[in-house]
Amino acid sequence: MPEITYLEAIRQALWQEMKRDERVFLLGEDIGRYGGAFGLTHGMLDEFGEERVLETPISEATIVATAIGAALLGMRPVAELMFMDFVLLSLDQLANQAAKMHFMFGGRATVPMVVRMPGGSGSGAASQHSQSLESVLMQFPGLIVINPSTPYDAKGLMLSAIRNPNPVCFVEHKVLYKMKGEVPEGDYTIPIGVAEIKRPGRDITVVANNVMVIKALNVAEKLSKEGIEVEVVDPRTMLPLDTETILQSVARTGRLLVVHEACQTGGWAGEVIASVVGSPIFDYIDAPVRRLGGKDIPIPYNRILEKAAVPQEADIEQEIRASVEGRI
Amino acid sequence: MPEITYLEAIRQALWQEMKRDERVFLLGEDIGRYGGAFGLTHGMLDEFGEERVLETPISEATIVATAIGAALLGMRPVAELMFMDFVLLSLDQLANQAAKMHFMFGGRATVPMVVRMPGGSGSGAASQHSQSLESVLMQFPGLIVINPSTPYDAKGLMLSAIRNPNPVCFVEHKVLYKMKGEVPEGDYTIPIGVAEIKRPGRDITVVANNVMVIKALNVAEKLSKEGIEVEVVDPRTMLPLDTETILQSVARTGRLLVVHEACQTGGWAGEVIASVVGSPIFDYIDAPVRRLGGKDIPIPYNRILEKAAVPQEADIEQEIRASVEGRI
Amino acid sequence: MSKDKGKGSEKDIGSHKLFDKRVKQLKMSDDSLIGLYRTMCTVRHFEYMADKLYAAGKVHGTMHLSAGQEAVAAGISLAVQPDDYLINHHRGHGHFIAKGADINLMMAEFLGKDAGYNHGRGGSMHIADFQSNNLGANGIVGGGIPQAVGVGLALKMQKRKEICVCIFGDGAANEGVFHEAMNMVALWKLPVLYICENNKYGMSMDVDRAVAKLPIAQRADAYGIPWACVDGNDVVEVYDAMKTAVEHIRSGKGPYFVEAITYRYFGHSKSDRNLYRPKEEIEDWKQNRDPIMRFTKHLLQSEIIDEGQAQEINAQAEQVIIKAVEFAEASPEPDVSTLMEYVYA
Amino acid sequence: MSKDKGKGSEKDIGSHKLFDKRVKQLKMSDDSLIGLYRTMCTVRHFEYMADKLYAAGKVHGTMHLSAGQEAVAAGISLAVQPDDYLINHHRGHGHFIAKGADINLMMAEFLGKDAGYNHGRGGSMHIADFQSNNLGANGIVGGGIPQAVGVGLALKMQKRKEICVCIFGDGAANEGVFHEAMNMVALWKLPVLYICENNKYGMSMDVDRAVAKLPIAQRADAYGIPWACVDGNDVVEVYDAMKTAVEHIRSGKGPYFVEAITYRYFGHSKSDRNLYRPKEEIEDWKQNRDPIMRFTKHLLQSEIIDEGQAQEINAQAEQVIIKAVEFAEASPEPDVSTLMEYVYA
Ligand SMILES: Cc1ncc(C[n+]2csc(CCOP(=O)(O)OP(=O)(O)O)c2C)c(N)n1
Ligand SMILES: Cc1ncc(C[n+]2csc(CCOP(=O)(O)OP(=O)(O)O)c2C)c(N)n1
Ligand SMILES: [Mg+2]
Ligand SMILES: [Mg+2]
Repeated sequence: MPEITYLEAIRQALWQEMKRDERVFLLGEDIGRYGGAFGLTHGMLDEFGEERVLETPISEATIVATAIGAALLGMRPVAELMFMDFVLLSLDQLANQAAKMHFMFGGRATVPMVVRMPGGSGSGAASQHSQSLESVLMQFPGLIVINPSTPYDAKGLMLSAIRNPNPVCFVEHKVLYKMKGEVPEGDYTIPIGVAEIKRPGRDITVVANNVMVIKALNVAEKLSKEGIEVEVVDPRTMLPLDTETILQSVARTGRLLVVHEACQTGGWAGEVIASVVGSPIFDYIDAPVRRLGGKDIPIPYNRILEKAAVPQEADIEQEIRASVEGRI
Repeated sequence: MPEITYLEAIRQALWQEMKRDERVFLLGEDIGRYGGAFGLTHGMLDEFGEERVLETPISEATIVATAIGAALLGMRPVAELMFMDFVLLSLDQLANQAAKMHFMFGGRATVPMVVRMPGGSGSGAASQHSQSLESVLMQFPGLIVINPSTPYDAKGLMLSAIRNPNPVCFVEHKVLYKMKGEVPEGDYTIPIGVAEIKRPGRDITVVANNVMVIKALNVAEKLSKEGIEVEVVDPRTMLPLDTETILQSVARTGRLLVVHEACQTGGWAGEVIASVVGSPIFDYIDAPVRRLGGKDIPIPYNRILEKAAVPQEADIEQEIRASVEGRI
Repeated sequence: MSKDKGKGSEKDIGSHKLFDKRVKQLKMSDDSLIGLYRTMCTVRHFEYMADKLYAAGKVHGTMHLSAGQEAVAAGISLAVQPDDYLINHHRGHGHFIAKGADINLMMAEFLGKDAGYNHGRGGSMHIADFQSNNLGANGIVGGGIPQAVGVGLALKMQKRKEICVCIFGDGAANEGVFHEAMNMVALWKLPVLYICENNKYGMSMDVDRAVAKLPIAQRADAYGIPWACVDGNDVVEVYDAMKTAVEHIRSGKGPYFVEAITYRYFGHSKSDRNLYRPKEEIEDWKQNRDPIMRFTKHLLQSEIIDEGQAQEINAQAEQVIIKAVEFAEASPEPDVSTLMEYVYA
Repeated sequence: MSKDKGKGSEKDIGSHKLFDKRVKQLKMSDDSLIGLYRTMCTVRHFEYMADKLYAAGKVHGTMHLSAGQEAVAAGISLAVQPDDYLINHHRGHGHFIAKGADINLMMAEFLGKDAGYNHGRGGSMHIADFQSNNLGANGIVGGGIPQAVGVGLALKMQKRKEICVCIFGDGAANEGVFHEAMNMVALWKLPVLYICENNKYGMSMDVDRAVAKLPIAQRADAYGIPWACVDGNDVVEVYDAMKTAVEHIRSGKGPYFVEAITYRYFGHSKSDRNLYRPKEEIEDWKQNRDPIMRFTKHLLQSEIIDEGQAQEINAQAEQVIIKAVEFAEASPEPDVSTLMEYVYA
């Protein structure tokens, strides 16, 4: 299988789906000649033309609203918000409108649209360009929230997202864009709402998303040499969350650590933990369930502080050790 | 002590603080002659004049931004969003701007402002006028999120909110507006970030906010006759959350139920539960910790469905019984 | 059609010569005129019935009634085709009816019943009928304005002849999305007809205190969008403006903006105590500028219908509403077991 | 001052007679002219140094350089008072410098150091100096525009004489808050000077493809706000327009809107590969319309300074920047132990 980057995998999915389905089109800021702030849509303007790679003014609320209107008429818009942080400019359209239309209109409207948004810190872009807001989006039933951690998942989930009849937030992580991985050239989909065990292990379940999956896998690799076997579960879809897979994993390992970059307070780790401890599985738990989120601060500009603001491998390792060694 | 409504208590706080501190002013839609959609600011235009009861066009983002600008210049704006749902139109200003300014600017800017917003269901206003979004706001460090459940708390917390140097989201619940309670006429404050045990009890801790506090108290009253003593903890401030008081309560009772109207998935119950099970207190827990949130759907219009969408007293009672009887 | 009228009754309402002349110029058939009358009567009866139902405690939620504004809805509906798209706002009953909605299903939705257009999930503020390209009302003021960009874009991409009609109030014109959307429909020359129903108040806010420069329609200049501001209580004038607008759009020249000056009789919504406007103002509009009264007078003077016919049509309209209430009241509440439905498609 | 110039170099740059005449009309002293020159040189050196530091791997985050646009920042600064308020945007270095910021503290912030204005928390996109009424830059395009409403409102409430200057780009003018804010400053006659720095692109988006009708400044008409569109590469013309605007505002007549047409030399930010604009266009602006070159020529021709002085001032400006880099590099990183600080006041 060819190795391509996470960024290329997403582009490939968009490209192939635009070839396959002429209802699909892209819209957003600077997605044409510039190829988007991260170059993700590079080359697509030349291939598909201005009609299907539609550059917009800087008007985030109306970008999302335009996708809604077009989706209601049977198109399959894929909108880009240049940074996830800007979703706060369009949240009325996304959460008050798109998410609720199918319901409010008694099942008679469908809004098949995708909104891509790169989140996360690590690029020195400071507080307004580095947030991880997937937990915010998870609070709106009617939305689907996808958050891939690998090139393979990114492509397969993007194809599923575009074909899904609901409004999908497709959350990318900017630090992952350059990560390479094997990706089939052909068409394949990954089911929405299904978590994946990225690495099996008997000692502890680590649930992590996006870049934290990679960090957790690195730590797992390291600890494995000491005989500590970490199971890494990647929800892939944050909403609806596949608690079943998580529960089964925890039932096997008896230990749980949830890791995310989003600020710890109010972050989705709480959701996972509440699901686990509220279930019968809880009886199988051997050690306090733990979470490791980003610090409860805006992301700082300075690179040292920026790193310190979100979980690093050493932090994850420490948490895992504390759990398996029964320390609190 | 005089008995006044929750609505009057908030008005009284605004009124008294405007008398005391001329930097305080109100801004928002229809807050003058109309008195706001719920009549909360009724009479204030006549008392304080148009300059200090400033009616705005329907421009929620700029209402919040106006408060920010004025706060930076030393004013003490109290903005009203007619319904909490509309905060999604102004979340960039609230969460990307106000919440982060003190931090991004290295501690050199302060943004002393209050944004009032009535949330919650129960008035037949359907999906776009009934949300409980406090868990969304809790994910932005830098914000303070207040959510009173009684007239007494509402007044004391409002006075604290206006005097606080940070941006405060003051979340009201529209169903509580008509609730009466004893409220001192004079000046008093309730500390931000401090939970209150609204009713002591030895058998189970129920953490609930706004209207759910009242429902939990009713259930507690009822169960008390059967010898089940429910401790009801009201965080009052959602961010920063007083986990200490919650933990101590749980340590005493050994059981925990968290109740809120916000959609269960992603709601703040997860935060409370994660804090509890991640702490040493966890060793004292006798039964699975439970949560009872709103259904994961937009709020429906029909009154029967609307009621069924959020926890009612019978639901709370059932959860408490299940917990104390050790059922899952 | 002058660019900035909006003075409603200040010109001579009584001149049926002028009326005749315009009707002729516009080639309006008697049938179409009678149709307008029927639509307006139906809307009026719906709104008064809604108010009655509310007073009787039969309506749970909020509602926004359009009595007094019927000429706008009727005038639009005659100028567009049935398959043109409609994006409506919270004060939308009239527009739904004018678009040909099934009154029974509307009334059932209004009462939150399962037979309603939205299975009782939406209520007054969210009625929609996707089968007739009626994309629904919106509880968020201005929320539909930017969505019209997407509808217009899709119509253009799909090379279709339909247009998108998007209705909103004077208050909504101050939301940021108004600006974003105007810019984009103009840039991309989309087939969108924006209609600002200026009833002089956004809730309690007088349009003079909310809009820096009037008429609102002149804002379209900033985007190079052609516009008109018309007497929204004169159904023929509304039709005239809409016809011009629709022809412009349908010929591929891009968007158009029409402001219609009108007035609402009821309070803004159920919480309104009408403290912000003088009783005399309300009475003046009701007595002297009522769109149905004015139109009836013309129809009678021009002998398009006689008194008897007028009364009959009005009575028929009332019957439709009464029947709709019967239908709605007889139909069941949604089953609680369906609570979790319709969240995802 | 004409309403719609914006053609930059197309008029006769060389005419120092015209220059002399305007300088006289505007009563500009030699000192103030030399001050403008010094400011522009300083900004230019800051930006080229920033680029060099970035290339050398010393800058972690993103940055937006304003080389080519110096005349706008300089022209504004001469027209306002030091205690007037500034709300800046992401391409803000020039405006900070022109407002009199301490270059050492700016540079330290740019390099994320603890000695920086924001203790290294903000970086290039968020520099602020509240002590000098410099309310900071913004990473959200258009984010500051509505905040200016609040600053203007507070100034009015506090009955102060200061005004609020709010700067943003051509791209920002398409955000919804632009509309909301224009309407509100106009309604309430607030002391706000809005300045749209139109450098022809919002990132890669040509202003012609993003704005339905040009000049952008004409949008002010929709709110009854007076406006001008000027050659932003002619510092005297910028000053002239700003002076008129500031006088208007300071006399209590409400807001004013100035668009200044200019051009940026560097890419939009670090990720820019300049694929969206022809090299010749960049070269043309650099060779034929450069604001510093044009101004220098006038100063020399009018004998306000001679070659030697010009070079000296320029060299001094460069030294200031070099010293600032030394200062910034010598100052420590913020201590990780302070990570959780500054979240709440
Ligand atoms: C975003 C938003 N802000 C405020 C409201 C509350 N609200 C509902 S209708 C209304 C007035 C709207 O005025 P206008 O657009 O003129 O329409 P009208 O009601 O006069 O028909 C207001 C303020 C809302 N529903 N949505
Ligand atoms: C709300 C928002 N949308 C998009 C961006 C990404 N972005 C940063 S600067 C920029 C272009 C801004 O153009 P303009 O306002 O003309 O300013 P210029 O950069 O040309 O000085 C864009 C799209 C952003 N930072 N914020
Ligand atoms: Mg109105
Ligand atoms: Mg620009």
